[in-house]
Amino acid sequence: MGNQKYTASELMAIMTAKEFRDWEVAFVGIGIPLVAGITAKRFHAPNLNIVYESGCIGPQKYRVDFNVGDSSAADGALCLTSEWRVFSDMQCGYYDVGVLGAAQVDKYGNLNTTAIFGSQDYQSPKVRLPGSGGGNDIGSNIGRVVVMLRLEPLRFVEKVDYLTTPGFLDGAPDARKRAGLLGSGPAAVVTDKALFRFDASTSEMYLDTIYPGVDVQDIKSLVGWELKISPDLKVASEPTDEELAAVRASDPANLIMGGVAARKRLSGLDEYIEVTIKNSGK
Amino acid sequence: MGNQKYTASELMAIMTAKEFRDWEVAFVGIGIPLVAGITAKRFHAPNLNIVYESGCIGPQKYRVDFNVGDSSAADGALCLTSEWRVFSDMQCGYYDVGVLGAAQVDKYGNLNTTAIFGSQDYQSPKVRLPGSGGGNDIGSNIGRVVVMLRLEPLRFVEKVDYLTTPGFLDGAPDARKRAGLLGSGPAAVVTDKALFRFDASTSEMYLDTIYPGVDVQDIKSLVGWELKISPDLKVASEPTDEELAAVRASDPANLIMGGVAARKRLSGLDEYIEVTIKNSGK
Amino acid sequence: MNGNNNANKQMTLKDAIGKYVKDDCSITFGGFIGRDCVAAVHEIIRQGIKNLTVIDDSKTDMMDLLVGAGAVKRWEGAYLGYGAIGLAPNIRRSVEKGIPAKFELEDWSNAGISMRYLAGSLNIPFMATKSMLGTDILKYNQRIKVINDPYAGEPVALVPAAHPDVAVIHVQRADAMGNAQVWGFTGNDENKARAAKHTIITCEEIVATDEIRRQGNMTAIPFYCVDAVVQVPYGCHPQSCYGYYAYDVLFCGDYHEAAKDREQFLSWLDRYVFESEDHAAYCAKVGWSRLQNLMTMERHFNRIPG
Amino acid sequence: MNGNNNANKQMTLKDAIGKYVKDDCSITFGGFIGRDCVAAVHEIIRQGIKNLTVIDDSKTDMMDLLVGAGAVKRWEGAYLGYGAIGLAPNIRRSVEKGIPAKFELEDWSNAGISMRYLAGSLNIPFMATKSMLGTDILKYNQRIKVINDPYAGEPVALVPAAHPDVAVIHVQRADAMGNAQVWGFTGNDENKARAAKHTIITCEEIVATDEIRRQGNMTAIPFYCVDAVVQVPYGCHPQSCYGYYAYDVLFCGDYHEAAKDREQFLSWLDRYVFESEDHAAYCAKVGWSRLQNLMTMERHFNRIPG
Repeated sequence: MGNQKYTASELMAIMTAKEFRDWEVAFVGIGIPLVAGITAKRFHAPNLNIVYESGCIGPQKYRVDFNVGDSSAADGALCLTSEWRVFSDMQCGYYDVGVLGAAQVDKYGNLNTTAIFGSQDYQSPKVRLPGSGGGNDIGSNIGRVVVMLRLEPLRFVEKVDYLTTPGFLDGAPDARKRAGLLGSGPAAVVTDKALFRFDASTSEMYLDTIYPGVDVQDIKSLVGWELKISPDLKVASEPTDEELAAVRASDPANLIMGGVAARKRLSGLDEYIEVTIKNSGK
Repeated sequence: MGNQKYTASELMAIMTAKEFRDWEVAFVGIGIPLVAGITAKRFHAPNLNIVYESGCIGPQKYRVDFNVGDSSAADGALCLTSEWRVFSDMQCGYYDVGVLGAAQVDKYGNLNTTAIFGSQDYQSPKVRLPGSGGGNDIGSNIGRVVVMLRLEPLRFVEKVDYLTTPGFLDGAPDARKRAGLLGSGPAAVVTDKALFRFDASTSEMYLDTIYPGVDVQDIKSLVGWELKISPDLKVASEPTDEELAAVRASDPANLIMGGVAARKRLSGLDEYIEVTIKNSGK
Repeated sequence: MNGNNNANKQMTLKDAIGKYVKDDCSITFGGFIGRDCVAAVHEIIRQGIKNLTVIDDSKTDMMDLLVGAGAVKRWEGAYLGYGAIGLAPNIRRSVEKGIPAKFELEDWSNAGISMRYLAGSLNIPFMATKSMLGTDILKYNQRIKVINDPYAGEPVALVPAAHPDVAVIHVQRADAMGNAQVWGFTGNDENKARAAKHTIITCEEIVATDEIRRQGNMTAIPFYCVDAVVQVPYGCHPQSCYGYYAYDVLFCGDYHEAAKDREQFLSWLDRYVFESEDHAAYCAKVGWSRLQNLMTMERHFNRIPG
Repeated sequence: MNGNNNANKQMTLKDAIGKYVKDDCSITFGGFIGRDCVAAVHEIIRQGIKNLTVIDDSKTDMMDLLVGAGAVKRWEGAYLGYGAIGLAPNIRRSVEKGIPAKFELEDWSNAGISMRYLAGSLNIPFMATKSMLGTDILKYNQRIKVINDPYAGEPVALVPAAHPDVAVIHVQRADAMGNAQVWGFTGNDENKARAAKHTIITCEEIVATDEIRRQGNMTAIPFYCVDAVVQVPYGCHPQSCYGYYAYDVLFCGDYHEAAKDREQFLSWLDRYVFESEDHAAYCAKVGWSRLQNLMTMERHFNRIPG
């Protein structure tokens, strides 16, 4: 991944967008997952309906959200309702796919978004993370869950410090059912270097697709267990110009994917408002 | 109660209306209780807010309701919501007073609106009544409950055939609390001949107020247990012309209080609509 | 449910009832006497569907018709009367005398049934309630379990989730995708639509999806809960539909008088149901000008904005 | 509650917070990041209220401010971050380093907290959920009880009802009587208002009761749940208020940068909270034209009818 014409975040958003199908209902968490949802809706899945935990069902997605409870999450929604209701509808099985970020993932797809203990513990961790939010609920109840996180040291671990969101738990064939969970667990882990899936019999995460120019050994060295590789390992195609245009229009001021640097490049609020409205399609 | 200038139903509605105070929230069941609520609102308690189990809170009460779920129940309401929500709000203790009809009442204020068994049983009763509706819920959860029924043979019984709505159960001092009930039980029973209340220590119903021209012995003969009489038995005052005007304007076509005979007196739907709109105050 | 979403779930009432309401199935109906699914009930009777289990809160006309027509095997519910007009004639004849047949009765309170639908909509097995404690409802209904709550130890009643095969719900406006908007009280509709395996929406008007998006807060039932959308104007008559038409008290009074006699009830059924091809034919018999007057009356009191 | 209803519950923010939010009390806030009670939080900090137990779902700015100001003794909730902008600086500093002080943490999921408030609003002791099973949330939080449900025998988690002393909820419109109307998503507001012992409504606009009656379906919180009504325009800034103003991402970005440093955070607090007499003074510092631009942006996308 050298002198590419796209960023790692853009590639992650595009790879995740491809996990959505038209007419599905997607429950999407905070951050780059939001950009992936808007991209899919503007590109190959115009009838994708996105649900936000604040209580917004099927918004138009004119603009990007910085929080799942910004007023933007409600833009032209088909249904505006309550938080407890959308979580209940999730529990009923009405949502096809969920997308989540995480700080740590283990080989059975369990996620940690609560705390990195380091040499310490839950009460005084090295890094306190935000907590479950709706992540645990998505992982507990939705059939197909897509996880997004960067493949960096100490993120893909044998065992997460704190199990916030259930993947396949201890990997036993009926572990989720025994615990009483409804959803069928994670379907894919999208990173900036590769895409992972889970073995149907062992529930173990394996390398399914590498991105152009990435070396398998580099990936193995970043994973904290003996990673298995798919016998028919795929190589992702380069994002097309159309895909890149769609993902960039989804976050036109680049504030989600570009972070603080992109914020500083803006002349001020007026420019942000202007760029947002211009790219909204409304 | 000979050649009076008012009917028994009108007197019951007026006596019940007096049980409401301004700014209270009243949960009102079907039938004459509805007329009592409208009357109170038009007379001495303009800020009384009525709640209907269909999900209507604080309607204007322009017109009478034949069912608690007629569109009239929603006229200009402060809040239009769901059935389960108003029952839950009742369970939270937000409602001051409830008003209920019944077919049978016993000496501890327990009500039967399910079935008169006669010589038979629950499965094949002499008369099948509508069932609880929201009656049980009102009797279970509201602090002050007013019961309305005619004082007729076999209605005031030692023990109801089927206990639909809890009064003071077996009359033991803590019977309601032991059962897990929240409300404090019935406060008054309004009939066409007298008004009854309950002794704070024994939970037993006693005669509190007789209506003008009614004989205590007549009342005792219609009650199926040895009825106690208040040491300071009151006599209700005759309804005033203003009260009678208010109650009549609440049911201007007289269809609730007058029943089938009143329906037959109407020339048709057009006359009903005309009378309703004329008396609505809107 | 999953895989069930598309741009057009619109169909005729005949097709929707034929497809989802089967002999021996369990069913619930939206509304709360007002906004009742009268047209759908007529169609169920017209199609001769039998052995229904109805799980519901409070019903008047609709259940009296279904029981009189011999379509009901079992009732789990709270209220079967005729409002301020009186007792329900066919219900009484069936329970007291077995005419045309007995049906099984399981008594609940309205809050009890409401909690069964709330549990169903949450997809949890039960809900706690402080209703029905200490009464004969518990004595005759063994499915209500009284426990001491594991936090404070106080008695509380548990009721099991309801999950009928079908919910039929009449609303003011829906789009072809299935988003259903309700004005006025909402009864238990939002929960019934979620608790049922299949949901049929009947509505006064089918509107464009853009019209739905203008007032997303009014969507009580989102598309993903819905299997079929049917436009049936005046689908609640003689009951009321908030913002559209008022309750027809005189029509109900006449029905109530007729239904006291079995033969007269059967004649009523012939005229208004079996000899009416569809709800439009029923409306023609009721009289369009009468329906128009009921609309005029309702809109004197309640108008839906927009 | 009973005896608490009258025509005018309107008061100033200072009086409402002073009357109901006491040292050591438990509290919850409406909204879901959007429609957050920012003005109320500033006033709580301004009045020096301490030892709060906050029981809530997902919070960003507000909790970072309260924790940084040393007002929080305990958190029972699901999310304390800063959305797409990053982690919450004061939260991290407190949990990791005890600056300015540690606070107790009890982790839940958003659905778990939602069910606690639903149970609270129903006045039942607990609610069942299929969330949190099999995870470390259960390990560290002993108040979640896993039982086999008494109907089908499957594992289910029970969560206890939440009943905080105070709920503060910001809405678009309310009347002086306390009827509060919400447009856009509603979060857990309707349940929080019912579960709390006292409820303070802050709003963009106080309207006449007749205006409330025009759209009774929009009343998420009826008068009887409400103790105080306070008009606070732009009361959510820098968060959004549907139909009124958009999220101020750059203001939040600047706050986030500043709050990474304890001294800079304290300067921020001085400038925007302690040296601002009330929310109007805060708004003046933010700049009225900036607020106006956020309103223009929001109304490009969302307009409240009427």
